[in-house]
Amino acid sequence: MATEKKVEEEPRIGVYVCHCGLNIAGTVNCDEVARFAAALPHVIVAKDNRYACSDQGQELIKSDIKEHNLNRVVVASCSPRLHEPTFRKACEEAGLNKYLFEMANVREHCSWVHLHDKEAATEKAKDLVRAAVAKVALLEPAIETEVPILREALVIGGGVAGIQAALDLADTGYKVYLVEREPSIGGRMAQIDKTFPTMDCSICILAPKMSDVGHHPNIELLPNSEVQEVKGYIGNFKVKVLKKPRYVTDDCSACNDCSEVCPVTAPNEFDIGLATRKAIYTPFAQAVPSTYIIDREICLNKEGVMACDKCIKACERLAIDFDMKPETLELEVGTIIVATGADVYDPSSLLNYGYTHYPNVLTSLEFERLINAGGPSGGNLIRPSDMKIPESVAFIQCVGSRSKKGNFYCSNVCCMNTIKDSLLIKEHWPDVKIYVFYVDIRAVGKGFEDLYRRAKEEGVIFIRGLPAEVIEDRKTNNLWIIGENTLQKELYKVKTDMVILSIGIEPCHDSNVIQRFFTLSRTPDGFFMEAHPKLRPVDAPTGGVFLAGCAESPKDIKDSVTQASAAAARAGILMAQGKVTVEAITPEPIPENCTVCGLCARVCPYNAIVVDKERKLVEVIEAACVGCGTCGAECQFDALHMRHFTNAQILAQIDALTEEDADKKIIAFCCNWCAYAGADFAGVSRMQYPPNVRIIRTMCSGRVSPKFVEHAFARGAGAVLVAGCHPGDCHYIDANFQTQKRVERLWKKMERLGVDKERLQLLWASAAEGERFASKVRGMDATLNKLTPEELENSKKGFVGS
Amino acid sequence: MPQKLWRKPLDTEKIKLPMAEIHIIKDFCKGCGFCIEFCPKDVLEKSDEINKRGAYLPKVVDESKCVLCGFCTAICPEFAIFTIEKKCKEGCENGEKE
Amino acid sequence: MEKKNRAVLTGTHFMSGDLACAEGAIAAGCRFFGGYPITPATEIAERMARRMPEIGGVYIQMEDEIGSIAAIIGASYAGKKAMTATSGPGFSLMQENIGLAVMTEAPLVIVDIMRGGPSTGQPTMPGQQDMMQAKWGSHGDYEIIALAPSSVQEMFDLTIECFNLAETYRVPVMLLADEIIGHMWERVKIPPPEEIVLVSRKKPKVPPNEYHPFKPDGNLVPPMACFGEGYRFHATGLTHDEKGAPKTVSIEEQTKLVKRLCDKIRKNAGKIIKVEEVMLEDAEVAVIAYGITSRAALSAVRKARKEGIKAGLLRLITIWPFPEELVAGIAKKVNVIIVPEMNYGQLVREVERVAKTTPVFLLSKLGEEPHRPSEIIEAMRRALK
Amino acid sequence: MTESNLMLEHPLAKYLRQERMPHIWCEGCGNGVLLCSFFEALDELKLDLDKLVVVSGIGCIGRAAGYVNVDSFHTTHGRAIAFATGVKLANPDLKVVVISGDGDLFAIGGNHFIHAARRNVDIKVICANNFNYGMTGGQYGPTTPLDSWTTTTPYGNIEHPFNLVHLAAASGAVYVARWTTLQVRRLRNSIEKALQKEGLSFIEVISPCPEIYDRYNKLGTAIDVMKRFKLVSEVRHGYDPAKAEITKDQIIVGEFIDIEKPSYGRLFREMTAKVQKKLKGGKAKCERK
Repeated sequence: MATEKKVEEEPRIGVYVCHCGLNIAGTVNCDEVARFAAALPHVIVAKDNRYACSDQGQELIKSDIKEHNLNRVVVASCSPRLHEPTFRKACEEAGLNKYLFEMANVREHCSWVHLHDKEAATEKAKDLVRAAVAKVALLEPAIETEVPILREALVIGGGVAGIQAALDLADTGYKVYLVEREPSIGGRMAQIDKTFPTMDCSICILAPKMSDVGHHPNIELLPNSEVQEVKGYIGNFKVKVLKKPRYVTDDCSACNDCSEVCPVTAPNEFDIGLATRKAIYTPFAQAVPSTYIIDREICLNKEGVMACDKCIKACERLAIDFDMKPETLELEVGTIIVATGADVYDPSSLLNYGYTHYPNVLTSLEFERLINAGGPSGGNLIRPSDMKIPESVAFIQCVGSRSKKGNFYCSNVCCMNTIKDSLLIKEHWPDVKIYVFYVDIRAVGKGFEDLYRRAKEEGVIFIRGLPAEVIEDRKTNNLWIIGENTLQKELYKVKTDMVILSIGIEPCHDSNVIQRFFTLSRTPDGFFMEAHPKLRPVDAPTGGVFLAGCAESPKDIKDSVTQASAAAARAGILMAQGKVTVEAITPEPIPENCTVCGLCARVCPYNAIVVDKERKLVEVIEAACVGCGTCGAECQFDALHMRHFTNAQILAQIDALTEEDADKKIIAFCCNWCAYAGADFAGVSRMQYPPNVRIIRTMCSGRVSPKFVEHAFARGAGAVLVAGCHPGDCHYIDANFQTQKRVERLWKKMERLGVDKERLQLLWASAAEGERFASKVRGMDATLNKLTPEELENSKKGFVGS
Repeated sequence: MPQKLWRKPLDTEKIKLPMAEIHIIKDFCKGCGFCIEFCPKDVLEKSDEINKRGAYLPKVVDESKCVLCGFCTAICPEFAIFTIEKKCKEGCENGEKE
Repeated sequence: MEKKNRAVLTGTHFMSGDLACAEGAIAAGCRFFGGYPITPATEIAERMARRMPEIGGVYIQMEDEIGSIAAIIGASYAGKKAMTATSGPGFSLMQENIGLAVMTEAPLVIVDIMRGGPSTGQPTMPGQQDMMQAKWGSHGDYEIIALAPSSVQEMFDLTIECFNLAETYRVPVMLLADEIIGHMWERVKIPPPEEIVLVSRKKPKVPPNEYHPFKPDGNLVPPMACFGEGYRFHATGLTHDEKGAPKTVSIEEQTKLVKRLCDKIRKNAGKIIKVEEVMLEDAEVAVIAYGITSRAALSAVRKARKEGIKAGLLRLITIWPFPEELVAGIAKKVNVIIVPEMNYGQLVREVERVAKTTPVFLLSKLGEEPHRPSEIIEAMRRALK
Repeated sequence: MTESNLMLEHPLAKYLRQERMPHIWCEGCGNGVLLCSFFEALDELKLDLDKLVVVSGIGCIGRAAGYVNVDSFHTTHGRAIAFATGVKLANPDLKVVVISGDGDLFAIGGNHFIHAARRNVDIKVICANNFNYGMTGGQYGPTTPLDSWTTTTPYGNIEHPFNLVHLAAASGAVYVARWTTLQVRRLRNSIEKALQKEGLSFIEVISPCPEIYDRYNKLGTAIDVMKRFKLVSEVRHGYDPAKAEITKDQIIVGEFIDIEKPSYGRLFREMTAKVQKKLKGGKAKCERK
């Protein structure tokens, strides 16, 4: 294509077909494939070897590069998602630019999924190599650009995770902004009485960290504040934070004189309403900052009219200012740690447990405040109905967890928390009878099992089988617990003075806000998804953003702190480097073709394209662009050169794959993150499907330009599959929304041309949905079989030259 | 969702708010109604009692609701209303009157 | 002693009437001057601006004469002996607050160096045209005291007298001097302080709770407490009772107050009034004059005697309250009265009023030139025909 | 308790000349509220009432001087500030407060105000602004809004009103604030501040005039007007007084000016000291050679 950059020198390609032991060679005739490859244009050497990824395998490639002075390399082996980095490195070591390397996935996409059809598999392998060679010939060397990283970090959420992350970063020497929605940092941990398994006082170990945050020269604490807007990209985020007015200045000495005279009371959120606070208050004794705050919702002073000024008069330091206004701060940070924590499950919807109807049914969180020495009852285990110490207490596990009532997942901490609580009771009131109704006790963790054993030794009665119902005795407010003991297979009816519902952990009710800010994805459970569940557990898929604490999944304090430190370390690495390289897969505008129509900018999910109608040019913000390529697909004028996934390269792949028996083939465009990975997963799980599918990898299904599909049909392809992430889960925010629109347009066009729409399929398949991919291919195989020559001709003609 | 706070706090009994004594100087009142309108606790309402100047006097609906913020005194153009804290005997709960 | 030396410039000086007036005020204990520049009284303000800081007094140049008099009423209530100085136009502006000073019985001194009017008139020329305004300028019934100096020495002496009268009777007192006296330079003898008689306002003898700010004692003048002395009283320009409470509709209070405000002057007129009588015992023709004209009148009377005309002079030092009985007495004895005035006939009306049947002749002079003795003698001759 | 000694129980009783209560002001008039805030400020500061002088001019609020239980003077129309100037300069130990109306202070008395502010005489001026001359039955004045109906603007007011806070600031006042009679606490704070500050302080108090101006202009009852204050007033401390014009739908309130500047009295005393030092043969220079 005229618009494509010409490769300066003749391509000299080396092809290496890997046996992967018998993984590939067991099904594919590698030697034959290698010989086939040798005959392909520009191929100088083609070899097969046992393990291309082994040191010898890499050495072979390197020496060939030097010896035959190869300038392109193709390895036909496993999925590029696995070993592309390995081979790219080998090429670089041999002095070859890593972008001049291409892989043919003949294992996950071939040998493993066609175990029983060696011939077809071999033919498919040849095709894939042909396509790889065709593409590699057109590959261009590229230098990855560098983006500077601001050496300031934002931590969202001031729970123990946020606190830890902030302290780690600050101690490393980075400036940290810690944004907390509540008036004080501390989060859930501050509410909890003791921690398991060590049983040390929660606030006692947290408070020092809190005050460190308060005093740390590198930390700017922004309590009572919320993130409003996030712009920018890795290393260069611009964040708007709304600092809500406290109506008390930093001159406050927390003497409590104002609170003393304040005539308005309300239930204290910190004590979950078990204790009272005033309209001017501090949530708890160890709050950081200690500065008081006025709850204008209940304060008598409304709409700028000061009905009451008792606090103002009481405040010797003149720290009260009712005229404070909300401020919006604009922060510029290089990295962001999301530690927004979680909510607790609200059991009032479970009518059978009677929470909010029976005074003596409490949640485990309420219990924490109740048993806490600084709590409303001064640490006395009293039941709300009569303030008496109960003779028996029953814990009900998995309230809101592991059930269709509430959430399906396990909330991770409730078992140990209950065991801890039961021991706390035993410690002070040994005679109190304690029941624990559970499904399984999950004591997986250092010292957990030991604690469980202790509880049993202390005489805590564990009954397997959750209660069906809790019934209150109206006169005594005592409670009857009815259910089935699933071990003894018998019904139980237990009378108790008090019931503690061991409530689960839920994603924050407003996680979607944060999700939107950072284009994160969430698991079906609703917690934030990490970049890789095993290898990048604290990185968010969005560069420069990291996850810590319960925002990512329910976890205990120890895990939260661990993850926080990890996140801080990951963020620290970026900031230490001070720069980050972005893969050279971003588009280069071709001014001579560009009409400055602005369509590309409109479809870019990252606003990475700036259209300057004045100066008649289109600019790509390298650092903001992640190379999804949906702009390239949108451009009608070949004015965007999608590096490493150029039109020419992809068209060449299509040509290669449709060179023989096109009508018997399905050309499948798969996005790197979901569909392609799904296909890999099908391979790993050895799911068998017809061998006639040929997968072309693009970063995003959004890259699939209609012209690719049309070209495939024009070349006589039997069918075409476009596959990407599920809507909403797109790795590129919503780029696959463009995919859908384009495919729908194509379907319309096919209708007009009288072409069978069945032949173009759209598939949403996640990385875990190998079977979904496989079955799709099976389905399409059927359509292929009923293809008539007329139909084919029709589509060829229809799409030729379009 | 953040927990709904449905319970009567356990320390409700312990929290002592001052109890008020509300005085209206009937002869001074001109019946503008500021005290009624702007009382943040809606302690007052218009009565049908008329003073010698022909003004409809305010009347106390619920003295116990008064928190002695003193806004009625501050907003009254006639110096006709004021509140004083109720004295209560030693150790009396919630300031019962002597 | 240093202070004394600084306030009372004991000794003989050659100075203008305006300066002598200023020095008289200072010697009288005036420690507050509020004024506004106006010819021909400006030199008084200038002198005060220079002298007040020297003796720890206050000088303030206000934005106009209304402000000036309001300010000195305030200063007077704050316990200072206060004064302002002006001329016709400014005097007119002051009239409303002269009424306020009368109503609230504020002791203060207003110097009016009279020039030619009406309106802007002849700023640098002499006149005696404010004689009636001084008495009737403000609305309502009231009495004030006005003195007319006829020499620079009197500018000094009478200014002191003005303050003494003001303090005695709690009333604004006016010094009505014409431009010539104001600008004329003469020898002035300033006595040592101990020889200067000073009067200060009566202070209340009762405790604050019993004090009624407008309750008079013997001579109809209420003792005066000042702001900041703990008496916490209220004063108003409205008709008020003895406590100072407004009485805007009471007939009794209105009658009682207005009468007292007038009577405290009328009933004490005998004590207040000062005149100079020259050769009146056997006089057939009496000349009644004041201020600069009285000097011409005096030499006229002397010359006339030489010519055998039995002439005598009554020089009015006190203009208001008008010395009615004195003039009436003289009128009985003489055949004819001549009143030379530098106006078109003002005080002559008062003379006619009391002279009954005795013929009274006005010898009017307007503009720059004061009367000449010859003119007055000529007038006598005509009168006696 | 009987009415009379019930009055004695009133926390502000001692600041009031009780024998003159009830005052002459109409039902719902803001003057009483202003006076009450003034008393509360005195109560806060525990000022020596023997050293406080209240001066007022003519108009409804002019009667205020008669109700305060301190040395007080009710001057002629417009002259309160000039009188107060005399008092303050004659006895610097006194705190002098002028409480008067918009017409008295800014029409007939406008000249005295701007010059007192320029000189920075140490007096406190509290202006009750009810947008018209109430005492004489509702004629338009220097603050009457355009188009308003008064007995002397029977076809609507065609004069542009003063923006008093701007005028005060431009004239040199060291402290300038505006509140409505609804913001009594803040008003009290401002009065406290003013009383403690050296120089001319000015506080404008937007006040209902239910029987005259508000009725003529169909603004409803005093309560309606007060509610409207709540609706339209916006607290903006430090806001440019020039931009703080009062409009139908906005009354910007707050502390606009709070600066330090030596008062006339202080400068005069310093000058006096120099002069006397020189007379005693000291070296100070007080006159140009």
